[in-house]
Amino acid sequence: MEKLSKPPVNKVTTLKEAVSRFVHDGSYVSFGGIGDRTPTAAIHEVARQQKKNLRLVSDTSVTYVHDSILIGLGLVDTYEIAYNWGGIWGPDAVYRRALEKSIPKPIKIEEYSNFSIGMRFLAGSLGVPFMPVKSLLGTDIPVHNPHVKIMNDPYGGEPVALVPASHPDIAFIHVQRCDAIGNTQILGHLGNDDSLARAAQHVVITTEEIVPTDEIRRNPNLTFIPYYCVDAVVKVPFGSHGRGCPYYYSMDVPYGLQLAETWATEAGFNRWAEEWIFAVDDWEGYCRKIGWERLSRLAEAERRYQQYGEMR
Amino acid sequence: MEKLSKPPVNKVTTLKEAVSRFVHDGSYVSFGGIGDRTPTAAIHEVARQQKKNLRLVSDTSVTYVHDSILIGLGLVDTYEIAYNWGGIWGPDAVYRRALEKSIPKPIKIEEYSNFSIGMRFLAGSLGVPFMPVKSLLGTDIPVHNPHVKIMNDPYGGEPVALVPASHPDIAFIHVQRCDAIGNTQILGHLGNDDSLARAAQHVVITTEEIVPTDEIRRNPNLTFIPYYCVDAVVKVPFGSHGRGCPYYYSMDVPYGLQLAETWATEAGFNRWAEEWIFAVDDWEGYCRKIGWERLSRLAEAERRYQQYGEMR
Amino acid sequence: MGMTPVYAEDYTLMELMAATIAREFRDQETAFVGVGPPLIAAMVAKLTDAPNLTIAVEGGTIGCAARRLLTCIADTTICERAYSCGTMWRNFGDQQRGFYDVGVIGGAQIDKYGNINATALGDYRRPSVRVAGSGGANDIGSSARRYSVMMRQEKRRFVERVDYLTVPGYLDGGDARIKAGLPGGGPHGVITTMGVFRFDKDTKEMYLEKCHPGITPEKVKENVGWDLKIAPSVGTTEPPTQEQVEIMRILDPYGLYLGTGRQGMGHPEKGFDFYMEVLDKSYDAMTELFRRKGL
Amino acid sequence: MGMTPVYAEDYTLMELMAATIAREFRDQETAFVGVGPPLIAAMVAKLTDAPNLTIAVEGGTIGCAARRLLTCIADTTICERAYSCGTMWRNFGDQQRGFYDVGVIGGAQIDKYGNINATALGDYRRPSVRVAGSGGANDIGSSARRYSVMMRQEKRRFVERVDYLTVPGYLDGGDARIKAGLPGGGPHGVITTMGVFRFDKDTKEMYLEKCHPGITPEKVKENVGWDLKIAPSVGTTEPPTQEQVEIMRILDPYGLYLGTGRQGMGHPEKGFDFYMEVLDKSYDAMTELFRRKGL
Repeated sequence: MEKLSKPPVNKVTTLKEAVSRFVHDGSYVSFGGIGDRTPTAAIHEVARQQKKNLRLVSDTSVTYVHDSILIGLGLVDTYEIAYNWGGIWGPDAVYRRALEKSIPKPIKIEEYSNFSIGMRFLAGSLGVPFMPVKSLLGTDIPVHNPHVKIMNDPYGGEPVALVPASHPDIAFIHVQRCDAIGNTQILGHLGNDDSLARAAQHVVITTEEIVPTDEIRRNPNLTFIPYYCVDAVVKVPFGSHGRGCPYYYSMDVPYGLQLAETWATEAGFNRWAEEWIFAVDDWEGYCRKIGWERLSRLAEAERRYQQYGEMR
Repeated sequence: MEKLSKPPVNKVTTLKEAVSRFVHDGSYVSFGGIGDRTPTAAIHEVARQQKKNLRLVSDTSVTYVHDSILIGLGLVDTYEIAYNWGGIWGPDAVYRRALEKSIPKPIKIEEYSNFSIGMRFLAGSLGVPFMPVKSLLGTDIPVHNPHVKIMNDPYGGEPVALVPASHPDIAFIHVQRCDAIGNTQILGHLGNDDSLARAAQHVVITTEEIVPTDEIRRNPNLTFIPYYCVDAVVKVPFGSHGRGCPYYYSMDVPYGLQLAETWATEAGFNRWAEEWIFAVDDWEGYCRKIGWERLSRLAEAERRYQQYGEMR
Repeated sequence: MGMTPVYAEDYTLMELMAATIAREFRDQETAFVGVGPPLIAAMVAKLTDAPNLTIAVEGGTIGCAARRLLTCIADTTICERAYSCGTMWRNFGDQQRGFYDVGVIGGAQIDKYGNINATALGDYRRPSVRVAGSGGANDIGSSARRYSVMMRQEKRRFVERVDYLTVPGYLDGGDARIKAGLPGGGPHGVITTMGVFRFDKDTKEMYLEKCHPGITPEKVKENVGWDLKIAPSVGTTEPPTQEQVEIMRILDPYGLYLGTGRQGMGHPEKGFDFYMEVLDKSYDAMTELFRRKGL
Repeated sequence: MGMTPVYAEDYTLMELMAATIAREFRDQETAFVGVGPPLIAAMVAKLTDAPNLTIAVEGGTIGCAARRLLTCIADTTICERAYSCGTMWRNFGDQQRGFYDVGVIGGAQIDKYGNINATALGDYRRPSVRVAGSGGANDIGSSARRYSVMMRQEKRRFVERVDYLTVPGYLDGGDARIKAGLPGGGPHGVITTMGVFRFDKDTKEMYLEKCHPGITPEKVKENVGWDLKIAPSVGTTEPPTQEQVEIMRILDPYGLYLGTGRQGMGHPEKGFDFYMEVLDKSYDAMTELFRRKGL
């Protein structure tokens, strides 16, 4: 049994360093969050460093801020996915082009549902090889995905589907707060991040704030990811911009609506990537380009309506 | 599929009423908590109402406040258990008499480990028939417990143990706070209560405090049991006395040490049960008998050292 | 409550659909709801006939009572005043366990046994149109005690057999669902741009129950790809009430979900200011609405 | 750190055992620790050579740094200043996944391959002595990367083959553990009232590595039920340092774990006042100790 626990040492680094250290050509990568708390800054950095032949796994990927950026740049070979779409922002032209026309290149799809991807991460987090689910039965998902196995439950005899544990080489998770050694607190909906952090071999936390460990200890019930899962901590304010971060800033709805137009053509997507990813040095450059006033208005909007621990 | 969700209505009742409504002769019962937050008041009431032929399931049962009370009174037929002992309070003479000498009557034991009981509740909570575990392999536990099945993982081919979902008819869980419809917040260690509440068919929450729903909404990340799992809410301050309740009161170490002497003989146990269970009307009667001064000193002791949300 | 409902005079087709979906929820139920119009419909239900409806969503939140424009099932808004914020997998697990009474989903194609395609039109490996994939739809379809479907009525969407079966309806009909091991009760209704459909108790085949005002059964049949059965006495869909429409226009004041509001908000110069303004107005209006309803 | 340790002159056997167990932990490791002396030993390690040792326990807490008398692995005390309070199953799951470097457990019987009986002596269905059962011991034994065992040295407890195999050691020796599918590395050491035992790298048979001061290998052999192998150059157990003993006496000032303190605290009249006093004194002394250590 390989040593998996990461030491309780200062892990603060830069996104550039974390991506270059943990993502390699061919890596199996997962970006956490669920709509909100999408680790968009990390995705931009992976794109900027042009990591290739990636295998990605996600429950739900929200277009314009998530996996489609890497798909559009031709960096993805295999995609294990339940849902890739824009929600209120509308359809995902990049994903459609990739799957309908192999633009910019063909990708291999392994289809699941949100719950069964969640169960793959749960199995991974528990160190068991699979989880049984009652989803997927009777559908075409197992027909096209040989990793889903149907068996008869040895207790009651009824059919049950098995899905295999997922162990990404590296997971990026964006959160509201953690300490320098990686004890991570998440506020609001968690998605599958509690499981993903444990299932992955390595974890990079990007965080709105780094707080003292004593601040973590005040609310031990909010620590959903213990430091021993975490390899690196990177302070990235507004690291989910586009999407929101509960209690910190609201979703930027107009941002995605504009991108929906830009990404509608291949040339538009490439132009966008050139301008917003490759022509900026890092996420701070991106934030400057978006404009700090806009970002601070998104933060203000969220704070007006809710703060954690308060009722309005 | 039977309707399982409980309505969002005022569920406040008495322990007498909750026990008589949900526990019957032959019921499959689980008492939650883990050391702390043992639902001792509920156990006393089940004993007081002399519910018979019970089947119990626990991960760890802490003697003097837990399952052994019902075992000693001859109310238990079958016991699914990982650990039954007194910890710092020492060995459990009642349990030894039952298993070594069938006093007061023989009980059927189904042995698990703490983790595998946890996995039975997790499977139950998820509505799947079983969970795979890497515990129990190679030992005598599956030899004597036919419900543990060893299979080869269809993915990697290695042996894995399966444990069956547990669905108690009724679970009692003692907590720090909930609202009148049953939204339940737990502070400190949770044990397996998040899973148990979902695995059981019915749930009675005994609680130190009943708070307004708006107070629950202030900290939605602390609501580990949603109201729809909950059938009844009973306010029972000091409902875990003997053991502690994090942030509310400390363990009463001398209590259990004294009981260790009393329970050492069958006659001693019976005398104790007569005096402390049958001769009092309810948990309030028990508290009066223990003494409110003692209880309030236990609360003071805990508050001196920690309060949730504060660092000292 | 015994009172004759006051129906709206002026409403859009999307509002009619949302109002009809809203009637699929009952008071005191738990609902597992997806993004978009279904979420608006659930909120309409909660603010009218089903004040004790509990809305759970995929992000991990339970008991939504947000007083802002809802932009997603996992946006910052949905946490506001929730009973519980937890994990995605727990909410789906609660559904698989049987805690969710009703779900609402959409799809790209549906067939006569209510099976849904939310993945790909044409050949799966080389689709003519690729869509989002299951997301939580398969899970709702597998495990919700019952669920309803929202669809556009088009012949290429209502087909004898879906190109790719993403979400289990009644599979091949009869007891096929039970034999497959699916715990949930299956589809309860399909609400389209033309009418309302239900399923035969025994064969599980979809039939037309009601037509929307101005639509005939013949018109519906023209937009269905199999020989559709019609209820013996086909009814007319109940129009939205004045109150339902009023509430929808507070929940979605610029038609982001139920109209064409996304165009204004996506404007490169004015979109952001407009969005900020919508958030504020929406908060004030919804706070007032919730207060009025005592929620 | 390069300094010659100052050994205690005056210590009890239990203190020697606890100090020896404390040396099984290394700095920056994660430890999964059970109730009683192992927990004291882990705290001693943390307050001496392993300040960055993380202690996880079954109740669901991770990163214990409590400054009060520890009465249980799931008492109110253990939450104090913890990194995280969560579920029991997650902590065990983290162990099964491989996050815990070291565990410490006890038992009623052990055999030559380090298998432990924590369930029943004699016939399982009609035991002569029934004990607590696995609890988390089986899980630690199955999945901790390595674990150590604390035992009383008695012939009836050190047997050729345990009456009931509760916790997997090396099973039948050799690679039997791996073949059984167990993920953890197996037992690393056994610390008893007489000495320290390790396991042969290939056969996995237990052998005597060190004797406690004053104990001979012959004496140990007399208290083992099989033909015990002895290390070629059997050593003597390192005594506790002055600091270790000092810290133990702060952690367990009245010998609740390491002595006979339970008698005083169980006194029907004076026990409760005594307990309250112990809590207060312990809090003050430990707060000072943690401050001194910068923890």
